[in-house]
Amino acid sequence: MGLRSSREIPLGGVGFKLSTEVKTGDWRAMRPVIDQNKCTKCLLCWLYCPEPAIIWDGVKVEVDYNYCKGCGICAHECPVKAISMIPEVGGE
Amino acid sequence: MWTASNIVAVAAAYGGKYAQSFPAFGPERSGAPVLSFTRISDEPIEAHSMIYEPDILVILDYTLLSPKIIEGLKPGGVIVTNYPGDVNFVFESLGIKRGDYRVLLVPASKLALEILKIKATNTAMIGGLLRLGYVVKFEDVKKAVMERFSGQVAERNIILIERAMNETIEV
Amino acid sequence: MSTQPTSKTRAQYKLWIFEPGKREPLPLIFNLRQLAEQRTSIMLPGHRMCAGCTAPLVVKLASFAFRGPTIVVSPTGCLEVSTSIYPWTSWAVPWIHSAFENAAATASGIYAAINALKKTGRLKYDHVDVVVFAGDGGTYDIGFQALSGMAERGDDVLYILYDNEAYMNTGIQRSGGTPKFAWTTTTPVGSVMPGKIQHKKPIAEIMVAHKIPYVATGTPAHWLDFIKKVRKGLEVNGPAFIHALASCDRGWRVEEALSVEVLRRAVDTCYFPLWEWSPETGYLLTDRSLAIARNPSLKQPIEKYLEIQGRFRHLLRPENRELVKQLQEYVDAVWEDLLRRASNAPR
Amino acid sequence: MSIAEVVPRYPKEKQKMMMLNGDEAVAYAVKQSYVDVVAAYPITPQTIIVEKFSEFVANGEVHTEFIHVESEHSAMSACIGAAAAGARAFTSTCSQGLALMAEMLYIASGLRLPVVMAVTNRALSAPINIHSDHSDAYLMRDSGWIMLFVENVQEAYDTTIQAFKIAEHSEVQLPVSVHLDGFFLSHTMENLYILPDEAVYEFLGGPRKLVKVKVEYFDEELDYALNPARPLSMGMLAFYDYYFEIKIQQVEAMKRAEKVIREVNEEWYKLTGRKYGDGLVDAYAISDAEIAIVVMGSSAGTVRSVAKKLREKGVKVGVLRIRSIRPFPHKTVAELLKDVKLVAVLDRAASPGSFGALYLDIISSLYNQKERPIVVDYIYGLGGRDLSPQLVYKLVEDLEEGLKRGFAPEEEVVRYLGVRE
Repeated sequence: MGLRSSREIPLGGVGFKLSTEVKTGDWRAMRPVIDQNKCTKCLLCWLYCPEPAIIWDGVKVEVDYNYCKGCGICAHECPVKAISMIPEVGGE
Repeated sequence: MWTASNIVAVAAAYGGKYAQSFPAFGPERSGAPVLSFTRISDEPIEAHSMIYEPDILVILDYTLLSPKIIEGLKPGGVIVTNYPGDVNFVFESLGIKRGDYRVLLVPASKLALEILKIKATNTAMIGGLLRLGYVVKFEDVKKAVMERFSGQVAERNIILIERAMNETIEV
Repeated sequence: MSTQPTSKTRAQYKLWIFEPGKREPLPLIFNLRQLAEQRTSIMLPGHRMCAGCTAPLVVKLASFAFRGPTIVVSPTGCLEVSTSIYPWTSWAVPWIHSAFENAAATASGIYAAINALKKTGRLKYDHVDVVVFAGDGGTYDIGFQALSGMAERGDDVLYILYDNEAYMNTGIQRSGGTPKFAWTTTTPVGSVMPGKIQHKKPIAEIMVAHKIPYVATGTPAHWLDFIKKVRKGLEVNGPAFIHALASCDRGWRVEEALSVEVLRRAVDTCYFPLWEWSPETGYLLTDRSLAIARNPSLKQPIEKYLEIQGRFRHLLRPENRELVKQLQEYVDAVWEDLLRRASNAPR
Repeated sequence: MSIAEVVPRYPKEKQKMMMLNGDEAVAYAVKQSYVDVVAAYPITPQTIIVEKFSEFVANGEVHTEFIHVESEHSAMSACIGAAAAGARAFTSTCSQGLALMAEMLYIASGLRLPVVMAVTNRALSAPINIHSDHSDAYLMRDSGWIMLFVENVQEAYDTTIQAFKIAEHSEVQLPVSVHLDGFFLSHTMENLYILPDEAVYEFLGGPRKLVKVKVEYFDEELDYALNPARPLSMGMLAFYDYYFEIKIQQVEAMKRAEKVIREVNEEWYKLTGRKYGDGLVDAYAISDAEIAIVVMGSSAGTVRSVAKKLREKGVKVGVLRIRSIRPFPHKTVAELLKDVKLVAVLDRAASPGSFGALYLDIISSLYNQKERPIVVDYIYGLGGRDLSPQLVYKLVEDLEEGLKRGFAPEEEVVRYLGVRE
């Protein structure tokens, strides 16, 4: 994506894009993986995710790996230990 | 001090003139000797400097009378001063002779105490200026005083100015 | 686009859009499923806060308490720089940053503008809230004058301090909010200095002394308590101040996954008691701190808080036992004092 | 004034003659300018502005919200917040107060917020001094504000109203400061003509109007303001990939401001019958002058009144008053001064280690001319030292003498006027 000229950007340096375009998932060293069998859908992981990168679609809880930075708060806070942190490298 | 200067300027404006009034650009403390200036003209006034060679010098406090105070006064200029009742005191203090300048004496302190019950000689001195006839008109001064003060204070000041005008003597 | 996603889709990252007009305040939701289905954070993902930072949690949880149209102000700081790297913004609400020491003054200006525009019929909302999210540097130190001025004037602004207890944005330098004995890059642990030698400024107490309508403490770990307090802060007529402790993995030397846990321990040890204050009620303990007051056996020793933080690691060495004792005594004294003042503490 | 005089829509008879000092005149102008928010902190000699305006607020004569901030830094911060929220905002300060708000000056212009500020020019400490010079103004010279210097009380009133129009112009969107010399204007009472309220309202086109911006995440253009219906983020962090472009936008806006200042000056003339040169400079008897004196602010009148008297005696002296120091009208200045033999620039502030700031702009205006005059710099009036007519007469005498004997290249070009050396 090319950078814009001074004529092509809005006034006063206002942000003209949303950070949802920025995929911070590539920061991740550890990947949270949810064991859907253990998950009780209490949504504490959703609550405590700072990105936010936990999605509740009404049926199940999922991680949005586009943004998840792999901090592991979800895994620690999960009361039933349904989330495990797997190293990214070789973890797939 | 600045009050007198402002009232004269406002009165001049009511009389259709251009006028300018400003304090000396020095620290002001209540009661300390201060200077203020008034320019009156038929033309718009451009200068924004202090006045160094006045046509008229108005002295509110006769204890300030000294030869130094009239430095810069134009030859043939006018001195309008408050005085303690003693005519010679004025000439001696200023170090001038009769005839050097036009000198108008206003019993401002006496009248202010009598009418306002305070020693504020500001407005009384305007009476002295009115006596000159050509600076501002009494009607315009009255209007300016009414604008500056209200009620009894305005009324008393107008009485004071009128008395001062009538009791000013030229020596 | 609207504030309340109706479909149960992945489109959970939304702008908050309020068209002009009158409306009821958004209801508070305490059921997590309903919350997850009906609310989104005002902070969008893709922000560049560190992994495990809890400042975004402060913002996210606070936004679950928002009533409707809201303008957000941030002073310079971690939260500000990481959410506004040009051209990408992470803010789903109108947001402004202008400088470091002036968030409260900027908010006052916005509040005044809202009043003037409403008065003259040019702003067609019945209410617009103004909320500040500021760090400890911008609150305790450089921004304190503006904050105090805003409080004195009584401007209707909710000021939320996310306190990570040092200048983290510039690389962990000590601030007026850094606790005693904490290591920072400007209070290194040396042979004669055991980290910072002063206690942190009692900022929330100072705001109480301003006699504003509402002051409270909170942490994102105690989310229900925090959301309720944010709503109260918005509802009062006049300035409100909420002091939220917000852990910083980098600065506190805490494992990322323990970011929320450490806040829980701060409260469990009474290092950071949860309370609220208003001129009508005085001090009231809340949530876990109220439970501890009722059942003192729940109170944990200060080591429980210190032991998971690298910034206090030196205190756990045997020769520094005396320092830990000092810290415990200080925490106890502050806690006892709070118990005396809190009208709902058991006598 | 030109022969084909325009009949103003509001001739003098339809205006109200008042006797006000400069501060009161500014307060009156702000009152009539439909200002939404005033945030200010008191400092001599600005105080009369905020006191007078507080009276308007106390008496319900304005809808304005007055924020009694705890510092000048907060004053400008609050103006920035208010302007960002879509309000018309005003503040006033000078000297130490301006220095304290310096950080926020750059942010107001960088965020392209049309805040208006009256600066009652006052010297900077130390030593502390309450009187006028331009050292505070020069402190904000490069802050991206449009800076207009006025000569008298009437112009202080006129320019304050014009400032809102210039600042909010869709092609400008920059803050404007109106500079009136402390005491020499702030505390000097003069005759002036005040427009009826509705004339000012009409001139400004009513309340502030917002400009539009385009962001990728909305299809339509949005109001440039903090608006819950169309969220925008203001005050972003821009690195070396975009900071330059954003700053250049600002520089370009400042260039466009030159034209807008001229237009507003003309429009004001049609409305009131008053105008100030071309809006940027105000020249007196320059066309055939051998000696030109360049000056800003209240001293301009003093210099011009002396020049007029000297003209009567046949001395070919002219006066060029700079009204807009930012944007600086380099081309106009070059055009006016290129045929003069000797230019004396009066700088009411020093730049220790260099020339006066005004001098530098005059020199840069002239440098690329084939023929150019000798230009000398005079530092005068620091800390409120009066520029008396006598001093101006003496100055012109010296200049004439210098012209006769010729200036040696090695001669000192920075001189002092009215100091005991």
